[in-house]
Amino acid sequence: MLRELYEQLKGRFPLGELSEKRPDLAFITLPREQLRPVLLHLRDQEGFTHLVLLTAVDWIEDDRFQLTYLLHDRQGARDIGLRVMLSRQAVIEGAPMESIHDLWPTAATYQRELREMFGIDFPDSPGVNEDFILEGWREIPPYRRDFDTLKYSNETFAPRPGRESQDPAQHMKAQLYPDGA
Amino acid sequence: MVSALYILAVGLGAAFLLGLLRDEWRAGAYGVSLAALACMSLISAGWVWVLASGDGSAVDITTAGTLPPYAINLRMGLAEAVLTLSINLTGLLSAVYLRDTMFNQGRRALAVLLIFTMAACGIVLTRDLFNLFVFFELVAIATGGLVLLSRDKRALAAGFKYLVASQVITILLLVGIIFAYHATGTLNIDGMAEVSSLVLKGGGLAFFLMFIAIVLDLKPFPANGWALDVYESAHPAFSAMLSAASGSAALFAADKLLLIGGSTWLPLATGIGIVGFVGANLFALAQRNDRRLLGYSSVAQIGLILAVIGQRDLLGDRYLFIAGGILLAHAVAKAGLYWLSGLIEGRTLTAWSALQGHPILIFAFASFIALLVGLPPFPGFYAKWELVIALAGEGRIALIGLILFGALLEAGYLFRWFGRALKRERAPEPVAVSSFKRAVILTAVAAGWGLGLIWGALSLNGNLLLAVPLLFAFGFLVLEPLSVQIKNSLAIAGLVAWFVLSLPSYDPLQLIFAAVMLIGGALILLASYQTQGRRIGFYPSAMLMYAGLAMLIVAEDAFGFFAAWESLTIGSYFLILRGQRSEPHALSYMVFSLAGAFLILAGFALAADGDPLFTLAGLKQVAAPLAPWVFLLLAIGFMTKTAAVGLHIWLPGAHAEAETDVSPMVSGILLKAGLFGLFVLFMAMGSQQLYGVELTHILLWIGALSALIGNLMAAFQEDAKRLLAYSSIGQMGYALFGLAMMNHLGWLMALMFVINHYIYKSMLFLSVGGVAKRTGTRDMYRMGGLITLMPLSFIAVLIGIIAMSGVPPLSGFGGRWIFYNAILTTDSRLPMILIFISGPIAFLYLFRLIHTIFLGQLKDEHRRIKEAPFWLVLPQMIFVACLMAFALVPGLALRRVDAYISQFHPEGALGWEGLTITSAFGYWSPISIMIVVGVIFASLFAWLVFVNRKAQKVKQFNIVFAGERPFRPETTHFAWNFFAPYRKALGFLTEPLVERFWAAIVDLLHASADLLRRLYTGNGQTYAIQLLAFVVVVYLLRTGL
Amino acid sequence: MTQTNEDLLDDDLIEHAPVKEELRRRLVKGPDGVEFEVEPLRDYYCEAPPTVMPAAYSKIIEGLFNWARAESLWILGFGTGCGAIEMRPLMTPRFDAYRYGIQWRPTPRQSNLFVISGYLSVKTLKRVIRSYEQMPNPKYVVGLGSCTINGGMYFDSYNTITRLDEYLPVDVYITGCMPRPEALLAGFEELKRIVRAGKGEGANQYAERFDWYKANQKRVIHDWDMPDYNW
Amino acid sequence: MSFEWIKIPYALLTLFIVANYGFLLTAVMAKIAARVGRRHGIPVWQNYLDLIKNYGLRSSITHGVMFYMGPVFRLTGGVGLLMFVPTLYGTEMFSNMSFAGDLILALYFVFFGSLGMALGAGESGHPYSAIGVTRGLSQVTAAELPFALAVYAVAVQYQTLSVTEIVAAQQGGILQWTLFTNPIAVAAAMLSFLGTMMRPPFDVVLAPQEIPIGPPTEYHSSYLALMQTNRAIFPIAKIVIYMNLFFGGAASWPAFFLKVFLIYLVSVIVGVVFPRFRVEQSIRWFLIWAVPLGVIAIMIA
Repeated sequence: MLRELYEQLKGRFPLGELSEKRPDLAFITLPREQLRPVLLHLRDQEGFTHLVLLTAVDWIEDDRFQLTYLLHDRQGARDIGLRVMLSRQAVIEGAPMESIHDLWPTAATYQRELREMFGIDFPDSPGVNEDFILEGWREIPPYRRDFDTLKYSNETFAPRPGRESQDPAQHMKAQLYPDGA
Repeated sequence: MVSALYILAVGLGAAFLLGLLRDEWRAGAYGVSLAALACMSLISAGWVWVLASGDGSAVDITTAGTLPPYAINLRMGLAEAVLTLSINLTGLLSAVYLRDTMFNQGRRALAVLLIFTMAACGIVLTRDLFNLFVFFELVAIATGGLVLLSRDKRALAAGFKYLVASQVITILLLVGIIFAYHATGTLNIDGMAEVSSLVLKGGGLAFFLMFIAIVLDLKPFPANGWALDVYESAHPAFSAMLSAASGSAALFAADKLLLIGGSTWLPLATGIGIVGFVGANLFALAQRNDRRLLGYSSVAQIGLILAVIGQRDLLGDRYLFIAGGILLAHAVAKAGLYWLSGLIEGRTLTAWSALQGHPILIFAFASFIALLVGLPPFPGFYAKWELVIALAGEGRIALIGLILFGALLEAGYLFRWFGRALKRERAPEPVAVSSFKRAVILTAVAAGWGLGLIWGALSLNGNLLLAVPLLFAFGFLVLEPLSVQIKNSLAIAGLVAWFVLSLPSYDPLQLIFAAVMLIGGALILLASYQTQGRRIGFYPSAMLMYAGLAMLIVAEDAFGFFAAWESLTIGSYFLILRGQRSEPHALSYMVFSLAGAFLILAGFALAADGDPLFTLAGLKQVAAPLAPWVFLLLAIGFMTKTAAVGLHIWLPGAHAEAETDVSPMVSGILLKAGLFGLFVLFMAMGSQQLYGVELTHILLWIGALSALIGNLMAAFQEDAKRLLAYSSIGQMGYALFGLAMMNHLGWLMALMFVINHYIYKSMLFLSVGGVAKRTGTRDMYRMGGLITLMPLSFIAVLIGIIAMSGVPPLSGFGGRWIFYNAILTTDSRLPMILIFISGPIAFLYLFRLIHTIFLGQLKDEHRRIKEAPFWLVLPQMIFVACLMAFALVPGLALRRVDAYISQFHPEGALGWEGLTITSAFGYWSPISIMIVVGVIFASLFAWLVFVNRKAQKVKQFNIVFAGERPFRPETTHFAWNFFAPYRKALGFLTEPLVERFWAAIVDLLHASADLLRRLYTGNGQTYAIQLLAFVVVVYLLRTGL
Repeated sequence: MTQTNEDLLDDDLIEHAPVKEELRRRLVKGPDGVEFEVEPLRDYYCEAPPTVMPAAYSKIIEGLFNWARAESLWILGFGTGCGAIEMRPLMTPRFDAYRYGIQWRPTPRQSNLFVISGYLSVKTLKRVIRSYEQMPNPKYVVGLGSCTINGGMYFDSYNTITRLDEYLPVDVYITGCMPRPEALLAGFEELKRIVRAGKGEGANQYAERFDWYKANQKRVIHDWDMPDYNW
Repeated sequence: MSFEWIKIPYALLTLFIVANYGFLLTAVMAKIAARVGRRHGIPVWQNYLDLIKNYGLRSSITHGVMFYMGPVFRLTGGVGLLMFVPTLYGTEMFSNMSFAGDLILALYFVFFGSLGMALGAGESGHPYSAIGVTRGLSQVTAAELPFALAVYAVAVQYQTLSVTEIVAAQQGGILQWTLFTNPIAVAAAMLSFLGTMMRPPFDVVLAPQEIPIGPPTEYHSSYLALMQTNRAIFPIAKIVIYMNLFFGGAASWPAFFLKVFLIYLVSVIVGVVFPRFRVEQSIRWFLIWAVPLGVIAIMIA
């Protein structure tokens, strides 16, 4: 079902690969400059009227940020995710990303979050520079994988001595089967 | 005595002499003309003096040495003398005014002016028909010449149209004279009158032609487009002459002619006149050009006088007094206004705003308008009073209605004009500086006031200008150059002195009203000390209002009452107009008040049955079929002042936009005049029934509705002063309700409201005014948190709202207690429910008032505000003291009134034994309540302060805010749309239905005026056809009748 | 005890958290046309520091008061984390905390018990501190769940505090993730014992060590945008 | 009727009895409401504990003079109302300060406390206080109306405004009560009673979920203690009026306790069954259901 759509889209737009997760859920990787036309097409022609979420993944190993735009088609009961890869280095150096708040106003909130948590800038998005969840944050954005939260927590939050952390599976095994059966 | 013939001779001679002079000798020519005009005026003045003092009698002057009918004869009687004097003076003053123009135009123009004046005098003097025709021709030709004096290019066209029209007129006149001569064989008017049956034979075509010619010369509505063009485009000085001099002359001619026609032709004159009066005034509503507006007004006034001439038969020996009063007032005012318009560059009504900053010219403007409208103390007022009374005596109700309606229209556009001139942004062009012209205008003002004095003396009802309160008020006109402090002290002293002097003569009811109005007025005037400079115009207006109030209370006859009513209306109008944005509100106040006043006039006239000296006590004797109508007219008239619902739309704006110390005057005091009127009315007439409906029952409903709507509207206001204003409507509704209950306690409650409302509303207006002064806004949501900065104002408002809400222990509760006791004996229970509803609604707006101003969050820009000025706070504190005193011992004020009311309603008096006041149903002990509440309050307060002695004083943002902190005071102060849920539930009741109703009426009038005035195309041929059509229509109507 | 240098703290503030626009000094023009300066932090907020409030003069009265305080625990209705869900059953017929004199109040002014229900993010901590400071003395804090004790499962979060008593004086901790309503009731009973014994002096402790607490708070809350004590 | 000094200790005694009864009664009512929800509810002495606790709070703040005045106004309103109405019929001892005024005094004095309270709440500067007040005032305009009409009907019925005389007229058997002689007026008044007791469905003024408890948001410690005291006294003072007007008054303390309890119970029972109205809904409700009853009552009176 979604493959058909993919083929159809591919006829119009240069797209990347398709990754089907379920019959009604698939992800398409596509070049950044194709994002807006494809979104528009999906929204206006294919019935994907709902922006479910906009999120990012930090592929630190590949030096990439992956932006995922997840759309939902209510009539067809199907979801499609668009993946856009950004150069991580460029983003850190301040390269901007195009905002889609004019297509879905809710996108502004997601973009504000991404700006705060990953440092991906959407300069046109309204209120993107305001504090979203963090207030007075001074470090690098906390969702970047090069940010060490444990270290940060230990330095900042005065951990109570004597706390032990265990792997839950191991711990429960030891608790339930003390004799090691 | 110099023969009247010399008036004509001098004019003619001087005109000839001018022809002999050299062109260059302009000063000389001008001097000769002035001398001639002065000489003519002196001769007339001499005759006036002789005839008025009673030393001589009317004189017939025969020319050619033979008696009429063999020669032309002239007559100089009192009327002729006065009219020629007025004509000659107009000529003389216009000549002075025209000095520069005349110097340019030279001797020929002067000669034409002289001829014009002479001919107009001739029309007045001659008793010969053909001679009359000749003078008319002379006037017409001179007019045509004079019109050309204007620099206006349209003047040429206008002059031509005028000549066309006057040719038609003269032909009609000439044919008529020929027929008449043929029928009677004489040209002498008196001779013809003796044989009038001959003229009137055969449908009276001969007389009709003569009559219609004269009427046409009066520029009757609607066949007068040509004349309006002349008024609009001619030089203003000439328009003055045309309106004042030639209009007067032609009217007198019509009067003379009607001697021939006899009483059968009088209704026609009345008809044409009244149609002209109403129609021209209606058309004038849509005018934007000042001179054209004055032209319409002239047409209207002349129409009115023609109507009066038509009523000559029933006016008897007061005919000259009435017609003359209106005519002279019109002449002086119109000439003055035209002269005044010459000083002003622009031709729109708003261009008169150039007058701002010239108090003397504004005074002149105001005087002329008052003269025109017929307000006291000018002749038109006396004349209108006697006219309406006489008409009512004969049962000519429709005519009264039309006259009053027309007068209201006229007042409407004149005061609208005045308001614009005073309040609109000042026009850029300055007022022309010419001492000559100003002197002429001031002469006219003096003449107007002089006429007022004379007519007062001639009036049957006593001279208003000699009444001490009015004299005192007008005295402030002279004192204007003094500083505010001196004038204010004088005003206060005057009010107090008048109260003290009149004290012995007041009965308890009058005493209460006098105390509220005079002593109360003096108290409010304390607040006026805070203004600086000279405050020009304030004191004459304020004192005029107080004078009216003072006279109203003690008035015993209807005339005195009505005169006082109009005086206080005018005074308060000028007071209200002083506010910054009050122009439209002052106008609607004036229109409503005048409409009310006219209803009162009509009511009195109906009741008086032709007796101009009718006393108020006489209202008791009015008999059945008439009595309810009189009652209705008077009640509606008085209710315009108390702003009962339906008639209330003027109040909120007027009270809110007035100056700080004026608002309490017009709210706390002025509204009580209406209540006083209702008291007088109810005491005299009791309850009346119309078509089986108890009228007081309707008033009950109106009172209850006013209480409800007033309170409800108040709750939704954002403007503090508007809130108070609407609350006044509600409070007056309570009072009206009390009065209309027609029982002892109801009346007592109304009185209680008189006192209470005066105290707390004055106090609230002063404190809110002080706050508005300090904060620079009246919007409550822009204020907030002022309690620590303006503590005294806060205390005043606090006490005020507790008192007004009716919560014990303050005095408002007394009113409610009496109210409850009063309604227990009445059967009208349904309207009472409305009162019950409106009671708690008062809490809404009262809380809003104090909360949004003084409590809540203080704004950035108000952090350095100081307490209101001392002179604003002082009266407030006095009011607080009064309120407490009145709360403790209401008996001081009410006990005697209680006894007094027993005359009218013996049942239900209160008992005043000891500290407790008892009624038939319950009891009430103000002092005990105060003590009990006070003791509880004080001990609890002491306890709380003791246990909380270590409390930390925090600042305005130290509030719990759901873990957040407030952002800015503006976003934290809850004030805008304060009662949103209430609006959701009951907002439909606040639809401005009444406003829409009145707006629709005004729109209708304007639209019809706008549509109909297209009749005047500006085309000379059309005008000629209209003229002929008018003649034919009148003829058909006449023969058809 | 307090290692934090007052001056250093202020410098930190200035460097990292520019004063919010609405709190900046501003020039305003009064209605009379005179311009003057408004300093919001000074003009709109009370700057007085908290003081230690002594007990009642007489021991008997203080005893009476303590008994009343213990039997009349008014909880501020502020659920800071997921633990708030465990508070709701307390109002139901099954647990009915009202019979122990416990009730919920919607305003800190009328509450004397603050239940920190579960994890506490830095952002919430700011609001918690403000609300706590607005409660009248004496006031009690109950830490609910492991998160308030040592961070619990959020021990390594960049945004969740690991130890409540660094920032507020805590009277009772209730362990568990989540503690059941019964545990809460047991915790409240424990708190009552403490209060009745006159040991519920957290508020005074807070006032005494105010500088220390404030320094700790400001170490994690970088944009403290109020006067130090929120009355 | 006039003042004697002995009235002061008598009045204080009345006040003492009523205040204590009020504390217990409100607790019992809370318990009853809890029992409807199958809870145990608060102990009956809980009100005393809360009161002592509030006096025992050590710190307090003040927003200004009116902030002090608010609770004082409030409690003065409650105590004053109690004082102005005779508590027990036929005893000089418990007729209080009723010599100062009649029924009308009581009727208007009802507002004294709430208005004063509104002012105090206003000075705290808290927007929720003002919102609460606007809701309360808006609701009161419609809710008090049927009562006012009923009072009028009763006053006309007995041709007096004196509470004592109205009670006297109802003596001699239960059928003499206004409840039976003028049932429509009583019905109107009782609907109004529901609206003024600050219980569901008419408690949006306090609305704990939307605006933290409305006007008293900023009040705490001894301020709150004063208001709690009023909360015990004021409803009883109001119920005394209802009892005297419609239910034959009370000649002895046991009868007083019983009648007050039962009348109070009406609002509680209604309260536990119905959810909350918004302000404009309750205004409409009163105008549609209660006011017409009142109108009928005065038309047939």
